[in-house]
Amino acid sequence: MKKYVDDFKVIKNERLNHEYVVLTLQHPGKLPPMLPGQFVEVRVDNGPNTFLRRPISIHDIDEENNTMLLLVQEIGEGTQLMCALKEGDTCNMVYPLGNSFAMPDKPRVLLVGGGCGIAPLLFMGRRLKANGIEPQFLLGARTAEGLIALDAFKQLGTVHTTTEDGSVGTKGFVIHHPVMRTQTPDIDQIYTCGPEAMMKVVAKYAGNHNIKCQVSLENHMACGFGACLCCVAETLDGNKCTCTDGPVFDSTYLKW
Amino acid sequence: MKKYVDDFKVIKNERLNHEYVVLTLQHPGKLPPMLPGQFVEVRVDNGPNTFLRRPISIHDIDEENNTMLLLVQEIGEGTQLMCALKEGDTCNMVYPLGNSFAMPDKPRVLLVGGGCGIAPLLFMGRRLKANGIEPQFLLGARTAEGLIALDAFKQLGTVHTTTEDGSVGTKGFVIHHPVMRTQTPDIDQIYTCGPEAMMKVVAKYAGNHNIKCQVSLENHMACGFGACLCCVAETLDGNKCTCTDGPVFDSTYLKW
Amino acid sequence: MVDLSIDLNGLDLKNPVMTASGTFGYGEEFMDFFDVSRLGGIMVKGTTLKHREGNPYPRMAETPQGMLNAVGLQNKGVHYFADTIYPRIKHYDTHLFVNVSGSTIEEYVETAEVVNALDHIPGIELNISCPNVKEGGMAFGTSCPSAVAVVEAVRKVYKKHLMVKLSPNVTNIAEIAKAVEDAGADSVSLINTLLGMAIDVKTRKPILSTITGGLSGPAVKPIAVRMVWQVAQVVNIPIVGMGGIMNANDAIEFMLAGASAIQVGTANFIDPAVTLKIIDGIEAYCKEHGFAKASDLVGAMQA
Amino acid sequence: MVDLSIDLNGLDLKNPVMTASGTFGYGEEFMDFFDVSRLGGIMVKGTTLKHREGNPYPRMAETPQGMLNAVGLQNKGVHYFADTIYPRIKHYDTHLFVNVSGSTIEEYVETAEVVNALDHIPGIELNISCPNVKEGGMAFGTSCPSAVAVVEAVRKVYKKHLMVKLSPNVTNIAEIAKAVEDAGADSVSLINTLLGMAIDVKTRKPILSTITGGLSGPAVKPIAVRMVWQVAQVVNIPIVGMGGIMNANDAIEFMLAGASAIQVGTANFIDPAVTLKIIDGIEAYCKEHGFAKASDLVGAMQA
Ligand SMILES: Cc1cc2nc3c(=O)[nH]c(=O)nc-3n(C[C@H](O)[C@H](O)[C@H](O)COP(=O)(O)OP(=O)(O)OC[C@H]3O[C@@H](n4cnc5c(N)ncnc54)[C@H](O)[C@@H]3O)c2cc1C
Ligand SMILES: Cc1cc2nc3c(=O)[nH]c(=O)nc-3n(C[C@H](O)[C@H](O)[C@H](O)COP(=O)(O)OP(=O)(O)OC[C@H]3O[C@@H](n4cnc5c(N)ncnc54)[C@H](O)[C@@H]3O)c2cc1C
Ligand SMILES: Cc1cc2nc3c(=O)[nH]c(=O)nc-3n(C[C@H](O)[C@H](O)[C@H](O)COP(=O)(O)O)c2cc1C
Ligand SMILES: Cc1cc2nc3c(=O)[nH]c(=O)nc-3n(C[C@H](O)[C@H](O)[C@H](O)COP(=O)(O)O)c2cc1C
Ligand code: FES
Ligand code: FES
Repeated sequence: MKKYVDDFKVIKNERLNHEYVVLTLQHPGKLPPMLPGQFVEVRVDNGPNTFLRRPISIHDIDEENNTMLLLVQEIGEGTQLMCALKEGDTCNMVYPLGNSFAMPDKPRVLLVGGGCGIAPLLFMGRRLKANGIEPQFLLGARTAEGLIALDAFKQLGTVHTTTEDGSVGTKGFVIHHPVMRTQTPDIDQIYTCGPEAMMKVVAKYAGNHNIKCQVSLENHMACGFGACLCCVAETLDGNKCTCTDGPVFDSTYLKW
Repeated sequence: MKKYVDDFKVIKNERLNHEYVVLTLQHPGKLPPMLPGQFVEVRVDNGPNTFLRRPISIHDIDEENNTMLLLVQEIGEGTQLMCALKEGDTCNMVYPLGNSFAMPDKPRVLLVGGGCGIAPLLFMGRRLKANGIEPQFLLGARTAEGLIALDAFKQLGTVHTTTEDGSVGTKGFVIHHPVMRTQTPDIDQIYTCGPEAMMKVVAKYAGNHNIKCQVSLENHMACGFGACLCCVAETLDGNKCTCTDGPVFDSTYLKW
Repeated sequence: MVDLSIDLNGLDLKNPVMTASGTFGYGEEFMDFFDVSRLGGIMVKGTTLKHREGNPYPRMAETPQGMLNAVGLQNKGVHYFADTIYPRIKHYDTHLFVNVSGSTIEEYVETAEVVNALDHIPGIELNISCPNVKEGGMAFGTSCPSAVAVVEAVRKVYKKHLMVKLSPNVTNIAEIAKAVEDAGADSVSLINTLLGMAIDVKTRKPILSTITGGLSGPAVKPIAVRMVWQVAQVVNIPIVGMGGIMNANDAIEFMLAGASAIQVGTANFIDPAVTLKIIDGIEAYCKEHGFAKASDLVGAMQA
Repeated sequence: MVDLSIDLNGLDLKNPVMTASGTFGYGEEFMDFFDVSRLGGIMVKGTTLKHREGNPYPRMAETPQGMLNAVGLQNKGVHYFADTIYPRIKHYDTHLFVNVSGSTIEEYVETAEVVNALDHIPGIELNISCPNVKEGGMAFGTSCPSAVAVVEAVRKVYKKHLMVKLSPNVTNIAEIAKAVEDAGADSVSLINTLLGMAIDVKTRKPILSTITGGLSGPAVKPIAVRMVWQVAQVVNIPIVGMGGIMNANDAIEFMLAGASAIQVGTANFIDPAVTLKIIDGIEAYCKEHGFAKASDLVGAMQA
């Protein structure tokens, strides 16, 4: 898939809560093809401590308006600068990067996300729906405030939630939700993205029940397009770049 | 004179032309005493190439409103960032720094400036006027567009101008202006700030005519308050810091 | 028209801009961004005799205007390169160099021999300065006798352009450059990364799996320029300068200090087409400052 | 309450934060900004036996997240210090150290002797690593025999705390640290500046009058942390770490790597009260992470 470097224009910055922002970025021309699970590398120039680009998943695509959505969580200087982007600002990106979630063979699909890991699941959900598959989403957070963008997800399928404090949805972690506790789950395929600890228990559950499971890793990256070899994950075939061979891997392929 | 580090608020950014801006900065409380010829060290944070503060002369002071004026010429990344400051932005400064122009013993005073070197002359002119001395200003530039802030100067005294292309005032450099070409000049004291080449000819003229002459240097500085010893000028007493022993020196004291 | 070509001790580069080993893959990763044939040269990834898995993740830390890496020469070995990668890239219309590394002199020699047989590779860059491997690597590059030993051994079997990449982690880089010249190098390239380290104060653990790693990027530029200048005072072979070059002005700084050509490393990660901009920028500078040939910039600093 | 005090081989610092030589004048320049008695220690400006004019202007160049300086030990000589400056500053309620430099061993010894007689100066920092002087300076600090020679000679006449400041411009800093410990140093401080250079591409001239200068600031931090960690593996005397410390997290990084105390240099130019913020930040970190004593941070990195 051909990669580009382009200046996008910020046409909207919607703050969801104290840590999350959704940026709507417009391409100067026609958006090239992109797949769910792919990501972009955002240039954040104006900070003394932000030297490298920042990898961010493609949250959603609006092909008609040539816009891309990014869901950004403020965790350090780079993401803070991104969240401070204003309408009319320019945002330089290398895109689209990485492989993508593979479309499922069978229709019963669960997408499990936590934290900013929910970002690529929206785009994937939209493509699933376009392919006639109505997915279930299982989204976890610490508190009710952490459950974001629910309305967008609800348009694409059933949304289950968990919170650690029980303020909304099932109390506990995603793995405690009933949808993942049945002995004979009605799921053929899981896609998951979020904290590594979460993905590991989800992958284990999938393995125990012979469910296919694709995980999306968020390894630290220097380049994002296979030039530096900094982002490797250990796989059955040795070290593989999460930016080119991933970020999406079959959970059984990873040495977890 | 006690030095401070404070956040000032930008209350006005007036662009004079493509390279000059006048910033009006407001102190959060009461402005401490400051003298003409002194300067501030401005922190410019948001650039990967601007590590150190930037020294800028005090252009003017409004004690009533607790505001300070800076006249900034865009020459590199630091001054560009300063010129891009917007109303409401914060500007951190160490101030007031350096010595100051000494008040004259005699009343016939000429202030000679070029480029951003005119900045401290306005403040000096104001103090002279407050002390009952109406100074003459001689301001030089390459073209008419480079002659800035003339109205402000005109409120304080007679303003002579030169331009290299002759578009306004006398054609040539400041030294070619009639006020500096008489064999018996009616001047007791010159204050000058601008390009070193200009100050050197002015100082030479002053020397030839036994006129006292104070020059204000713009040496590169790392700290601005005597801690690094990077900003030295060669004087009759050896290397002296332009940030503490200067920026104002008697021209005869410098090894020029 | 500005003549951008550079004579690198007999090797004719179309312009002074090369890419640095380990930061440009095999060039293929950049084909979407620009035509890599426009480059003066491409230094392919660090290559060893045998397959190497490299170091465990994490391999990267961001630092003020720089980065630390601890990749550790991950590559599939020189035979895989010759059999599988070389056929794919040999048609590039630019000079391809292989960056050769080893744990022992024998490994360096054997690897160089394999590359010697590849028609479209006019030169190697002998990496005696990698800080990210336990054996060999930097150890060879930090003393004159060991540097000389490996260069002499490789020189015997390697018949084409032999560039030797020097380590900045030394007391006297000029001394080592001179020794390497006397041992038969056709050019020297510098600097490799500086040994550095970063600790995550939240976890109180080193950020890199290997604790220390190699520092690159603009942070090291003043050190790299100084070393190029020092080496230029003592050697007669061409110098290929690198370390923190982000734009044409940086590249010109290295050339003024004495580099005949330059390599761009870390900057490729931030702007994948940066090398093109640097080529164009050097041309523009020459025009503006009245240099008919880019080679006139080499060592043109007025001290 | 967090105990911030540090035992520097018998010298009791009220906290680990000192100022670096040549970046804090004699402390007086900072009195308007904060009470310097709050510091763990003050390292006064580089002092030599005789008056030195230092190097010609320009002495400074800004670099990516760093600066080059070529001050060249401008000072009025140790006798002027003892007679004129010392009486003005000796009342500071903090440890005052004199940074001692020389062109010959005899000069080092004579200067140290003068300082030895000053009651309120509990220690000196022997600067065998200044890259900005033609004779002596760094030359002493880049080989073990010369470093040992000057330390042994000074040790004979200097009876108080003898800190030795190491040069980062060496192949193996740990080796030199060990040699200096064996020669009688009470502590080592590192790093001094890295030799660097910058060229103005507009004028094609070096920016510094001396062509090369010393690099400091955040750019060098990863190198400095690595060196502190390497030295910590081999010496038993305390280490005073520095190089690019801008905030409390940076300071803590050095302590985790093995530094008992730290010095802040270039950061003082950008925020004259930064050292106070660092002291407070270390205290806050200790509270947040459950350290009763700041000294528990020393070498606490989990490798
Ligand atoms: C393929 C991929 C897709 C991603 N998608 C998104 C997304 O859609 N939305 C989003 O908000 N974030 C996403 N991330 C994570 C995002 O890249 C990091 O949060 C960001 O780079 C942090 O930059 P910073 O300057 O804000 O923080 P820094 O100051 O760089 O770091 C702050 C802290 O976070 C840690 N950290 C930094 N980067 C990462 C990382 N990649 N993983 C874990 N910890 C890290 C650092 O070690 C440090 O402790 C993605 C990462 C990858 C690799
Ligand atoms: C005491 C003093 C008072 C000053 N007053 C003013 C003022 O009132 N208004 C104003 O606009 N400027 C003033 N200056 C100059 C101002 O400090 C510099 O223009 C500024 O620091 C440049 O920063 P920069 O990041 O924009 O440029 P940089 O990117 O740092 O430099 C761009 C180019 O300008 C050169 N340069 C940088 N600083 C100086 C300098 N101090 N002198 C000469 N050349 C320099 C550099 O070598 C480089 O070639 C003053 C300087 C001093 C020392
Ligand atoms: C991720 C990474 C991998 C590298 N791998 C190699 C390598 O395999 N062989 C080598 O000689 N140098 C390697 N280097 C060093 C670079 O080639 C170059 O010498 C150094 O990064 C300085 O240049 P820069 O600042 O432009 O990056 C690597 C550098 C980086 C950042
Ligand atoms: C302007 C300047 C002057 C310096 N003068 C001295 C000196 O006289 N003696 C000395 O040992 N170190 C001197 N140094 C080095 C510092 O003490 C310190 O080792 C170095 O700057 C690294 O720390 P930093 O990055 O926090 O500045 C000087 C540094 C600077 C920037
Ligand atoms: S981030 Fe550079 S190869 Fe993956
Ligand atoms: S600028 Fe630091 S002493 Fe003058």
